[in-house]
Amino acid sequence: MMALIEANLPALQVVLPLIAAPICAILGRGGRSWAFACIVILATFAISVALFAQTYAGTIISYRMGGWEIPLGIEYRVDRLNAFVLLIISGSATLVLPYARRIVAAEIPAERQPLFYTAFLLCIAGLLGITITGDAFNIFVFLEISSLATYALVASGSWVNKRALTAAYNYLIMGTVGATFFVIGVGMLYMITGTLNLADLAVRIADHGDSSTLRMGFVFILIGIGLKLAMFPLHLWLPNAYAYAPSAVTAFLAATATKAAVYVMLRFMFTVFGFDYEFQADTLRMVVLPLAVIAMFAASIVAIFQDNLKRMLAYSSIAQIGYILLGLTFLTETGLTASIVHLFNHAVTKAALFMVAGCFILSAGTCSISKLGGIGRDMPWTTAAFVAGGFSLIGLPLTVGFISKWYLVLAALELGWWPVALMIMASSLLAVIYVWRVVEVAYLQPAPEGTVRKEAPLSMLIPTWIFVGLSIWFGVNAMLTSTAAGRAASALFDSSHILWKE
Amino acid sequence: MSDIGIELDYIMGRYNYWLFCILMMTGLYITVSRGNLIKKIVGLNIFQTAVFMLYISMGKVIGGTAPILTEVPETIYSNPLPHVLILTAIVVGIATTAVALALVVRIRESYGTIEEDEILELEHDMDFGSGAAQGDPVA
Amino acid sequence: MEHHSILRVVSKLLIPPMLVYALYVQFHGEYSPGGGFQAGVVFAAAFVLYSLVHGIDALTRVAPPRVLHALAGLGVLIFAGTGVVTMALGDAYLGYYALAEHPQHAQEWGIVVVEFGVGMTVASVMLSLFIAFASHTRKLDDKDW
Amino acid sequence: MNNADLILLAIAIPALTPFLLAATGKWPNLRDTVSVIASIATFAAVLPLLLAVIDGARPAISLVEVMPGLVIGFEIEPLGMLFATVASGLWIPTALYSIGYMRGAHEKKQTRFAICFAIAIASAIGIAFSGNLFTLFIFYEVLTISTYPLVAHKETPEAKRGARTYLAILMTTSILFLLVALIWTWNIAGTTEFRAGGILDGRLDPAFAPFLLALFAFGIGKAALMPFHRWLPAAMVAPTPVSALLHAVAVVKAGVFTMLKVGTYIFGIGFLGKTGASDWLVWLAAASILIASIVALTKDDLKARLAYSTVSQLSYITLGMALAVQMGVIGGAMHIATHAMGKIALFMCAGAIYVAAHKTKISQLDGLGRKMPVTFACFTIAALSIIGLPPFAGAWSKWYLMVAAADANQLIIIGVLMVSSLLNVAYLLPIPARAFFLKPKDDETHGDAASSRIEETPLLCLLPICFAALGCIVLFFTIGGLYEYLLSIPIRPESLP
Repeated sequence: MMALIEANLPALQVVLPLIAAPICAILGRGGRSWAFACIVILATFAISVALFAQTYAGTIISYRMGGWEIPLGIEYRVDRLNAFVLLIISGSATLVLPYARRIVAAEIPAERQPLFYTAFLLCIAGLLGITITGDAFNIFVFLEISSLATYALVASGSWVNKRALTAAYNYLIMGTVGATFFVIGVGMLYMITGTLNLADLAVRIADHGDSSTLRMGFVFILIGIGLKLAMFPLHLWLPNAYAYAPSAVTAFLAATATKAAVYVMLRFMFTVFGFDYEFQADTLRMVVLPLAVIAMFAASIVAIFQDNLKRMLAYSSIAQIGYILLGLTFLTETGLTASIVHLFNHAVTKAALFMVAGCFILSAGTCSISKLGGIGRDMPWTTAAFVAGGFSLIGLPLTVGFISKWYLVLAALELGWWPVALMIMASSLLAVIYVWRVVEVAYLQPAPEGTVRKEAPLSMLIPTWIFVGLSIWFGVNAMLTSTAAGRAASALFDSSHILWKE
Repeated sequence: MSDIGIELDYIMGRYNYWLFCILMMTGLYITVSRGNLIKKIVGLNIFQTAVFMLYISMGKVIGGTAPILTEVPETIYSNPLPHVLILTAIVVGIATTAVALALVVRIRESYGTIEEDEILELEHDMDFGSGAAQGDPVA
Repeated sequence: MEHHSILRVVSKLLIPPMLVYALYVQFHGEYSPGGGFQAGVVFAAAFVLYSLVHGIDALTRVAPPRVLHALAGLGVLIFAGTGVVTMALGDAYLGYYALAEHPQHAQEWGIVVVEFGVGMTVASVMLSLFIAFASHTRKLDDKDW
Repeated sequence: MNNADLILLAIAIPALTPFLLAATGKWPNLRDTVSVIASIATFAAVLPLLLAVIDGARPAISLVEVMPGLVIGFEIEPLGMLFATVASGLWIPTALYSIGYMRGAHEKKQTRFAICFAIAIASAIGIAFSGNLFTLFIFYEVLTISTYPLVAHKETPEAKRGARTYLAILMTTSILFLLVALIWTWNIAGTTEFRAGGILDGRLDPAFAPFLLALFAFGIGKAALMPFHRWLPAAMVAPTPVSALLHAVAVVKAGVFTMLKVGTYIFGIGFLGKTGASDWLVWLAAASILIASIVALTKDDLKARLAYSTVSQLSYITLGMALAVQMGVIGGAMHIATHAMGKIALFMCAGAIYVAAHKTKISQLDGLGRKMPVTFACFTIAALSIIGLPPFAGAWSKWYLMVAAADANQLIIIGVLMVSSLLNVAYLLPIPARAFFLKPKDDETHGDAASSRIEETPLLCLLPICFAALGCIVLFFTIGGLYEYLLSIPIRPESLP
């Protein structure tokens, strides 16, 4: 039995939450379906850990769906990079679900809760599928599975605020346009190579050489995924979607959805097209680099002026995605390491912060910053979690944010890109401003008249603090994450260089 | 005059791509320019259909028949894979449309309109009208 | 509705062939063009026609939404469950060869079962969608026709 | 217990005290006792280390490897030991004083105050013992964050604004410049360890050295080098014990200490001298000394005047490093100790005046010397020490700095130091002079019934003041030992061929 499970781990990783989703809907009661979802997610997480352990040394697991030969059938392929991303996704889900129980009960009517958890599981299955599959078209299908579930999840915030509906609608339009662009790009690649398997694509593209179709394909994929990962200026869907989605959903999405999209981008850029693809290198440096830098500043500045805490954090996410993209554009191993390690670091940090926002909403009934005066005294643990997460966002030492900044600046300095290094730091100073605005209100401002707020329940506080703890633990001892990210980067780097050698 | 012939050939020989381009741009334009939420969805559908056509025309092998096994060994078949892919994409598209329409229905129920500018106006009022803070739940 | 006899008769004539045709498409999908997606839609279309003529309430009596939701879930489970079964039998996920000794039979069995699940899900999802949207609209009076 | 454990203990005691403080917060007497005991215990842990370092030991311990090759670790050398001794030693009087002050001034949230205070001390000791620049940076930031609530303590709009300036400048400089400098150092040297003779020699292109040094010099905002000195006056909104902590014990000293460390162990004095990378810094520091002194002259607020005095005095230490001679490092290091002693006394006096008479302006002090003779006597002693008159401690550090300037052939700098001393006289001495010799103004300030009750400050405030003033004198006569000790700061690379 164990051997059987072990042999099919990659399939189970996706299938488990996928099968669980309809069961969850059939179970019918909020509590029951929540408990069921929790168990399933725990198992999914265990599978991710197992996959991570198996690939940590460098083995690549290749799993053939339906037993078809590799370039013909769909391949699930796990290497260091996506094992790491799988771990992030399922790990975040494992922590968000226990947290969700109370806040979902407060935000969503009881009869809708089973469907909420169904959508949640579907979303997880989709995200895991995006990450694990080695087939370009399969990525699209899973992308849409997760996106459709996400639209529904975001829209379920409408029981609290009707703006969730328009947010979800806008997200849907932009997300679908993005996904369709992606399919067009994949179609172009298929036209050239006649294959959809990512590894096979890489070889055949290298054989085929550059052409205008290939360039079109690259651009379509870049824009398509750019829409999904909220690359500036394609981010317009994100702030409202994050701000009005139910708090648990926001925490989960912030930790995972954009991360999976970034992973797809990494995969296409460096496994399929390769470092040495000149058109890509030019595009990254001429277009993506400036956009990433603008995102770092523009989004942070907008974040400073937000009154809604969740919206503020959403804008901050756009800025952080700017950092991740910036790391890519360096096209060096250190730069890639920075991006990959920031995937993890930002997931942990942002999840914690959005969870804090959820705790505020549950206890204080609002996450409007101007109404959070003195909340540091009423909800000391929650607010302390915010402060710790905020430090990580700023990039202070002993938090994961620092590790990311370290690698990013190091990568910039290695290339001798002075201004970029200084800009990275300057934009993290903007983070000081928007984090500190909240800190000042929470601790130094008197509470509004007649408010009764009590500390968030333990079921929410513990997951929040686990995320905070992770962001501190991996800030103090970043050996595991930085080595994992470094190895994933060097694997991408090595494989990618062989391909384009004439 | 042979130059023109080549040009014409160039254009006519790729008519499926031109069709795809026109459809895609039409769809995208509708999606972006229309204020009516339903029309946006219509545009989105046209846009997606363009992609379906791109794929399907791509799978066509000149002189090939439908990819169903025949008795004749030297039959040329069209490439069936794009069809299969697009079948999936169509399903995804339907699901997306359904979710979008459902959202529009709910928006209409909550806002009383499906015109984007009117909705934006309402949302602007929610933000800045009568001192309501953004973070507040709206009953 | 009673006096719209043309509609009633036509629909009575059309619905059974539609259902049969759907089943045909469904169960010949492994050899000829067809399969669960198409069959499911045709199958659902028959019910939609029924509802157009007899009203949404009549449809929800025949196919209550709760049942449809369960069927949709069940269809997915059949699909995914087949994969799990093949896995349990020692092949890959959805590796049909484990289902029977003769590879061709194995493939056939696998596809039929999986497509059945697909068809079931598609039909019930289509119907649920129709019901969800249709029940939002105002009821039509007879004189509106 | 070996020395390595003592290092951890010296940091752990103040770092863990906050938990005890939080637990005992409901009983003020118990809490304050905890605070005092912690300060004594910390000093007790530091003292054996001092003796060991004097004997030539270099205790070291590394805690955790954060990233491959990047370690949080401690290693003690003479300079750090000096700073740790100053910080932990002066914590005792400050702790006593703050009890008296906080109660006397009826401040709120005394528990939070004590907690942040202890964390700040812990990070100061962490800075002192840091074995590499990375560790130092971590504690540097902890110090910034932990002192923010202290500055904002009063929670008035004014306090918030001051705290905002404080945080903004310290954060901006440390993240924008210091961190970049740190990563750059790591990039070229492959390490951030403090090593005798520096780690950059032979690795850094001399043409870039001034830029890297600039990143460091401006990055270490706590050294209050102009034009990044604004935070210091802004932080004057804090309660006076905080000012004492900021200006004498922890924050600014951490800044200049880092500056000395960077100069000695990262660049290496030899490297700086050879490349002339620090020449510009000499002039900037000199300008900073003079300008800040002149600005101090214009301030009527007592604490603001002292703040600008600090800005000026800190630049002495930066100057000592920038001169790039051994005597400069010694003079700078000595100034850390002597200035700490003098400035803490001055600030405690300022606080005492506030507690007893609620006066903050210099122009209101007329005649107050007769009511608070001890306070003002101590003030005078400390002021003379800052000015640099014998027999007070400040004289020596200025002397060595002048020697250093002569060593470096910077004769103009000697002139600058002299002019600066005159300016010191001009802005410090009028204060006690007014208090002792002018008649109290009869209108509004002293005429009412309340003022007649003015008497000497609470004993708990007065004792530390006397102690610090006494220290200024004692330090003058024991300076030989300190000089000998500072000679042991390694300047050249240990293993020369």
